Amino acid sequence: MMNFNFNISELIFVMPELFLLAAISSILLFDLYIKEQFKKFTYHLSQLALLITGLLAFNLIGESATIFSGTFVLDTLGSTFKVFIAGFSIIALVYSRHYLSVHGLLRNEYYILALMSILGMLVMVSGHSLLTLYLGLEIMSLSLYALIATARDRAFAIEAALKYFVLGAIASGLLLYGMSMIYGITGNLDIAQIASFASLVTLEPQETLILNFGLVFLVIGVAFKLGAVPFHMWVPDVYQGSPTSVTMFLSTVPKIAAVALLVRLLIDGLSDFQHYWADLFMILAVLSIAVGSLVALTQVNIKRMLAYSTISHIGFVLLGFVTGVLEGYGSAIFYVFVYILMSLAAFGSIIVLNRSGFEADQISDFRGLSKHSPWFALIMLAVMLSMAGVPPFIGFYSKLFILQQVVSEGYVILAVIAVIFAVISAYYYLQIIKTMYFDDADKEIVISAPLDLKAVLSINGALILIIGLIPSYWMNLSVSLF
Amino acid sequence: MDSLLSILIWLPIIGGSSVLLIGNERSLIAKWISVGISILVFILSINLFLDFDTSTSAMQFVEKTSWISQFNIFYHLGVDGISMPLIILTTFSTILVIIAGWEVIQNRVADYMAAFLIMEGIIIGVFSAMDSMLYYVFWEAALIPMLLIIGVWGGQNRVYAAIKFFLYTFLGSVFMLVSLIYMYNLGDSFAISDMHSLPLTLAQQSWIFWAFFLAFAVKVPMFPVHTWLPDAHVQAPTGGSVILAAIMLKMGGYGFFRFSLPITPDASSYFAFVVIVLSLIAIVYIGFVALVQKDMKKLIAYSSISHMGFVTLGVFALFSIMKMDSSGELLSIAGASIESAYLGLEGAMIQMVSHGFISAAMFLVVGVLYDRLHSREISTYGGVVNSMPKFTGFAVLFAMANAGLPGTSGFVGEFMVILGALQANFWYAFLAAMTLIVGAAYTLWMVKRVFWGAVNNPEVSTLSDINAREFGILAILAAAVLWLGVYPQPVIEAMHVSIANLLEQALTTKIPGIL
Amino acid sequence: MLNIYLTIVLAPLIGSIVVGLAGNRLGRKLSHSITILGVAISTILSLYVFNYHVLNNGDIFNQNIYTWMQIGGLNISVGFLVDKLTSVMLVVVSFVSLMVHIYTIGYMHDDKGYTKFFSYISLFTFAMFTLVISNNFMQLFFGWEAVGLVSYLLIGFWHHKESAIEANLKAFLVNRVGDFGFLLGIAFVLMFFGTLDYVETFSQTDLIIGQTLFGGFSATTIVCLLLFVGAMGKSAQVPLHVWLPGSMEGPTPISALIHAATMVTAGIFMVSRMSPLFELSDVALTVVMVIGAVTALFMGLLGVVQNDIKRVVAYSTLSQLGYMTVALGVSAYSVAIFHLMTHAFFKALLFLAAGSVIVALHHEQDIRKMGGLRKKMPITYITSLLGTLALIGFPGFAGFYSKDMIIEAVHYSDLPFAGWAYFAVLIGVFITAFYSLRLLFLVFHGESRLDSHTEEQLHETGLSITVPLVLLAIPSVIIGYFTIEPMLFGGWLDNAIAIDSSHHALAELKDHFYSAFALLTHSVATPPFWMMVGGAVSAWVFCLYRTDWADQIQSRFKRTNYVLNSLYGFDRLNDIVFVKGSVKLGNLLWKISDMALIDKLIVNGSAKFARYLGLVIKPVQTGYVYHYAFFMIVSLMLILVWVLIASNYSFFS
Amino acid sequence: MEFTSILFYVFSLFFVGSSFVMIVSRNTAKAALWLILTFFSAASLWLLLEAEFLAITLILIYVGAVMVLFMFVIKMLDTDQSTLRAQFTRYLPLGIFVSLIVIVQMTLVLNAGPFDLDTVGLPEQHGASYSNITAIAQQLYTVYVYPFELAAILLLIAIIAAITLVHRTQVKSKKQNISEQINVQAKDRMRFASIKKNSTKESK
Amino acid sequence: MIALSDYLILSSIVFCIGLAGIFINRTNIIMILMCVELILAAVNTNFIAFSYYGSDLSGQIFVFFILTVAAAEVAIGLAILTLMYRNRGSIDIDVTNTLKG
Repeated sequence: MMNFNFNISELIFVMPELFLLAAISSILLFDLYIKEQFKKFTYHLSQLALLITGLLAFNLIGESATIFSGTFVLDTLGSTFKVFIAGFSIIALVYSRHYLSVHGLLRNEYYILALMSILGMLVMVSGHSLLTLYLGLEIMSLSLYALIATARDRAFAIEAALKYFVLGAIASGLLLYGMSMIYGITGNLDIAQIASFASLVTLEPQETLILNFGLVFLVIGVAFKLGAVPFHMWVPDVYQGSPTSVTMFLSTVPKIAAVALLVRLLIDGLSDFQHYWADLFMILAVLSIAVGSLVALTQVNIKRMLAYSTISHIGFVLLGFVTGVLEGYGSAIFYVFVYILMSLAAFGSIIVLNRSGFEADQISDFRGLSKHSPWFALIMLAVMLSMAGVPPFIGFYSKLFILQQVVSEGYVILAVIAVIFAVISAYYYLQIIKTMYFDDADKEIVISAPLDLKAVLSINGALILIIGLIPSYWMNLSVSLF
Repeated sequence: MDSLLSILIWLPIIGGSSVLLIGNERSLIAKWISVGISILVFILSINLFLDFDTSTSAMQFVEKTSWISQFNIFYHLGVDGISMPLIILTTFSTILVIIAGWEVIQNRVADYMAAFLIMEGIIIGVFSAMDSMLYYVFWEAALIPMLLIIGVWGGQNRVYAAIKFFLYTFLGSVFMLVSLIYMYNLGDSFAISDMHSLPLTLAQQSWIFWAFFLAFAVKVPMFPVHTWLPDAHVQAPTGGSVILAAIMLKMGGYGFFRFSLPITPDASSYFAFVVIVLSLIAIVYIGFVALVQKDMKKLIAYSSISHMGFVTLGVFALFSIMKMDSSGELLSIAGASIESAYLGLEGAMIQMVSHGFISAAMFLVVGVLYDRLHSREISTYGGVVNSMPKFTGFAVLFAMANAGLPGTSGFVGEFMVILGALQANFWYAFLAAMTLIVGAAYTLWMVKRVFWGAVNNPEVSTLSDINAREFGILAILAAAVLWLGVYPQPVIEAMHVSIANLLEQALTTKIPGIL
Repeated sequence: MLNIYLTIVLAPLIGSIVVGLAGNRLGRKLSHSITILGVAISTILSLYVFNYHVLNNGDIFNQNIYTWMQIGGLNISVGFLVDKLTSVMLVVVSFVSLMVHIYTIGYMHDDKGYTKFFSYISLFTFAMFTLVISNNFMQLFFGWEAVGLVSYLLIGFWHHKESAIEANLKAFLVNRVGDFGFLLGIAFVLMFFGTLDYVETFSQTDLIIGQTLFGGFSATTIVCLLLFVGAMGKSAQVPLHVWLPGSMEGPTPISALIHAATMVTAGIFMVSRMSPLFELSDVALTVVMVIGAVTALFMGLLGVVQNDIKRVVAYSTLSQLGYMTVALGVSAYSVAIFHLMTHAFFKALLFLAAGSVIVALHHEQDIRKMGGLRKKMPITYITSLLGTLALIGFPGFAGFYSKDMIIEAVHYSDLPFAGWAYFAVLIGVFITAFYSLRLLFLVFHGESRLDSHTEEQLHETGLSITVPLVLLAIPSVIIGYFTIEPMLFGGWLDNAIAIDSSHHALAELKDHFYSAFALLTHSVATPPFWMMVGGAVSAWVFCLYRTDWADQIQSRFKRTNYVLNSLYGFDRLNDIVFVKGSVKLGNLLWKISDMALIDKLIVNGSAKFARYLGLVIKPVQTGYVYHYAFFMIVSLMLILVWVLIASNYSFFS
Repeated sequence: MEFTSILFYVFSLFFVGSSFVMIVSRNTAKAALWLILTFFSAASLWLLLEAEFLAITLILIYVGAVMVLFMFVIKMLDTDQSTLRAQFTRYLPLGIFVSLIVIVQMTLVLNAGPFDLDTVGLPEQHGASYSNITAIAQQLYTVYVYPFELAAILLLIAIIAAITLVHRTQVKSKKQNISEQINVQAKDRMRFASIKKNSTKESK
Repeated sequence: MIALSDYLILSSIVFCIGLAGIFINRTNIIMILMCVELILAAVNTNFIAFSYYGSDLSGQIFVFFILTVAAAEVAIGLAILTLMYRNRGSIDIDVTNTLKG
């Protein structure tokens, strides 16, 4: 039994979560009692809350502590992830507002639920026990299910929510089963304890087997959240069905949380079993890259296409974890950040095309964009090329980093497979470019997006190039997290 | 100027970006700024030639700063005798295409100009990068403006051509990426010079060689990975075709010089025969294919493939000419002199520069016709000389250059390569020399059908002869073609020491004890 | 001296460039003045050079002008080698060229491309000079191709004529076939000698002696044969002769200049220049001789059935080139050059005379529609007659000496097949006489077959035409007599040509030679003379005396006639095998291999395959949530199976 | 055999049996009832494992709240049972196959040793004074205070979500009635208008 | 004596029944949710058994939270189901495949 000693000053380490929770509650109350004309400030308050949360987390970078009897850990990785989660979420919410308002989906619960899910992510990031990880996961997931369903008049969205929910429930059931096995063999829920058990040299083969057995379920749980093949089936449907703002949200920050889950469970906890889960990931990675690339070729809905593209990107992320070295993990983290930056810009570019009564989600909606709005076409061009891994955009460096690690660990064949599919996937990114640049517009494209969206999107797009030109700092940062 | 190369790279890129910002509405300003920048860059690039030290094979105009510390990647630039002519070729061609697009391009003018300027900077980057990852970044980045140029300003089937171009070359180059990474992991450096001295076993070299080969062969393009080229050329606007033929193809040839030979000398030697066979197929087979083309641009595109075959032939014939013994002494195989190895390599280089001029000129010639009648079909024309005598004069000159007539640059490279190749093997030279016949056949047959003869299409008789702008461009090219044909020595002199150094590198085995 | 040589070479070039670029502005008069001035300067200086080198035994001039390329130890330069051979060639070329320039004023009077034409022929003169004055193989090839280029441009000068542009393409391509071999030959020279300089090459012939190629073949033979292939192309030897008759589509002055007097003899010149190499290989010489003999005989035969005035002359050119080649084959290089020179004059004369007729008849070229012109065009007639006599080798005329010497040289040769060659050249004399006189008779004698309109307007052509005719007629008559001795035996060419002692044809000639006059007097006792007379008589019989016999013979020897009329089928063979064959092959390669196999199947096929795979996988995403769940569960099961198997754990132990 | 063992087997039988009957049950409402039985047997098993608090919680929360919610929704949505049960057997073989394989795999693994009686043995029995609830509470409010707070957030989310989603403000959805669409008659959608012949002429 | 493994095997059987239930009742979303509950019950049993045999209470604590989560999950799940019914007039899973491919 764990000794309990709690010091109130330790709460400083939980400040981001605590603050966010407090902010959520306050905003909830604010929203409940405020007059109708002030309700728009909920958005601003939410952004402010995220900003402060991010700053608090930023402030904690460099600190490390394990508190709440080991259920919560604070380390550089966690704090950095939190900063990124907050930061990316801010961007995502900027994009969301326009979409929600032009489609009449704007309800303040949306922000509440988004903040809730972000809270869940923060919890996951800092979870240091199977229990907190699970709870964080569920906080995030349940909020996301609800977030999708907030578009309650849209049959698509509901269908997406339902699919996500049902599959998510099954997946968390499987994850739990794995957790129970891990718990059973190690007798502990605490990640550190699990790690010390797994590193025992006196491990019986049967014990190894059972750990391995539990590990499979954990991997499945993680793979599901990441959307890796063959646990990816929810991804395209949910991406397509959800309101674009939710899709954007869904495709970006939760990936950090999912990676955090992976890191906590498999690297912090079971790094001694690395070669077991790396083998699994290798298969998942190759399948993800292949299936994602191939099926995306056939898509006409851009959200769905991006969903498959996400799957293939996730394959690359997993490749980084396959390597089993810290730089490799760092490369995966870098890839995730890059992917999120690109994904935000991609969905931002879709959202910027939305206007009252017009839902832009087909690839053909981009037709002739370069004529009507050369700037946003240029951004989308950069995003697509970046996703395809064409230098000098940032997407290239993330792929480079991953491939470098993969090759340095001797998996040259994996690298070759990866690059071949990268080329295949370039085709559908080019398809977008083709639509924007080579096709003529059959209808007028009106950009009615507010200035803040345009500005943020521009910065977002510029970052894809600028970080591409000077990626060194971010690479170092990613590796330094481990 | 310490940072001349950086200026050459970034001036056009920044200039292009600002042209982009000027916007398509103010096209005249955009045009003038573009042409100004391109001329300025050309003038600056002349400095490379003037200040070039021909007595050393070391890199010159070197710049080096850390870029991506994670991988020891440096922003490392420099030129030697191999890259310098190509850089000047680039700056030269860019002026031409910008002027060539002056009145012809009506749609998105500023974007068009900007694309070419940005491409210029990127390609100069390719030729001057001394760090392989920097090289790769530029190499791939060059695809982007070209993709847009083909896709936005191209012909009927432009989308297919643009995407095919992109994917094809992309596919080729990703393998190069993998092998670069592989070598980085062996030597912990992306610097090209470090890769040159990286010890590699034959097996490693073979894999790396083929990975590079794929990248470069697609770019060159070599048989059988050439099929993107006709499509790309046919669909690209004139300027695009010019840059594609004049410069982008050279990136592949340059790659052989810079990477394949020095990094994988043993594999290059081991597989030289395969490359030579493919080159010879390109020269002969593609020559016959060019013969039957009905589309002028396609014909010239195929002729480009055929001519670029000389480059690879010249490079790889080396291994049948010379070898190095264990004491580092160069020995000849079958009594050939070391000069013939030089002939091959330098002929290949000259061929690249010359092809840059000639293919540019040929595409411009087709462009002039296309601007008037909007047809590239040979059968549309006939008797063009009647209405466009001046133009025909240029066209015939360039056609002759394309057919390798002495006195034009087209002759020099082919002559040198054939001379060199014969010392490697008679049949190499025999098949390569077939181009004398086949090349003349397809070029002059086209000339005959387009320029000579009676006017069958009434529209042809209404053609107006070239205007001053077109005359100027063609005259500059004609001068270049003739200059290089009559007096190639400056170029040869500039590259000779570098080539000699390369020769030594290429013949120095990386596998100890193999001799 | 260098300045003089430079002036000789560059004067026509400058004229050509000035007129070429600014011809329209300069006007006709100024244009032709400038070019003629250029060539005239060259001519005068050539005579000076001739005087210096040949008559006064000046030193050989050999100097590089500038380095074309310097690669390691290999220097390829542009340079001048002026020796006696060069001097002779310079004179011939410049003189004929000057004549043609002058002639052109009248001939091209009505042509739109007047100034352009002058520019071209001046350019040609320049190119020819570069060729003959070269001191290395590269420059030789340079000039070689340059004359080809101008020939191409000039054959297609009347570019509206489909036949003209067909012919120039054909000429260029056939020449390219020759160049193909030539270039390989040059490459071998470089390989064996490490240099392309003549002097250096010829001074180290021992480097190649004894070398073998392709498992046993003598390297010398191969190199010489390859070089000779070049000569075959340029000098129109069978089977690369097919372009020459077609080249008659060009204006007559260039037929005279390029396709009779100078360019086509470049091959002869080249082989003479390479004599130190050719002398090393009897096999090569034999081939040269046989090919020459074949050309001399069979091409002459074709002249018999031609009805186009220029074509008849063209076939005669082919035949005469064959003679020269035979001479080369038997190592009588100086004889070949001698014949080259005489032939240049009288053949230029014949062509120009033909051109005169053509101009007078408003570009009518069919000899069956002529006749009886001698009264209307006396100067043309007389000069033609003189030219014809020179051609058929009528004793005393230039052609007599040169041709007779060739026949004699063959006679003395020991090479295998020399006897056969002798027979061929002998028959050739008969044939030459026959068709030459047939031409003369049909055009100038007999009844006029002109239409009345032309008949009325017919008159002698202008001064610019007749003056060159006269000026060319003079050497055609006398030059043989005066130059045979110094040229063949007096050392006019001796510092350029090397003859191996085993090839004694020339030596024997020398032994049997007493004087030009003696030769003349003895001629009636030689077979060639009687062959000539026989030919002349038969020509008279068939053309003037009993014209119906010709038809009878034609109808009796249908098959022979067919063979001759179809030009031995060379054109058809070329058309079917090379032209159509290439196109067919090209189409095959393009459509089947390139488009279908590589592009469609492999390239686009793999793209399609990827898409197809995508389409195959896509339906897995059915949209039914339970399928997704199944998928997850089945995957779980499979992963478990895999993990349990991979964990190497024996469950049943 | 000990009494607890007998109880274990009995409850296990109920546990497995009722869950099996639940999944093959053709009626959703009945299935829900079978599920309740399953939970009861599970709770009983948990009692055997001295998890009294959780056993009670299971009954209270699951049976008392969750299953009621299920029943409520089942009845409220009143689903058409016949269509829901269509193609019942289509995936049955696959389901049985997969499940059997997984069972075999799991059994093989779990039987492998570490969880044997020999290895693990029985835990020491707590005395009568031992209170499971106290023990859990002690842990919950000390060591697991953080997760406990998280659980609170979770429930808050559930509340917000459920209200946000289901709370009707106004009906904006357009739902598609398939049966109405299928059963539509031509006469409902088409009207034959009689047009006089001369009307066209007049309009000219 | 009842071994730990007996409990584990028992729960794994129930777990698999849950999985099989998903296959069998594929068209009925409520049934699928109930099958998930079955899975969770199996997991819970696992945890409690481990907790009991390992004399470690944290397993039971975990179960407590699983129950909480499950309750919240069901609430949200059924809310979504209700929305679906409102939108489509049916919760028949066969009509919920507008998103596919």
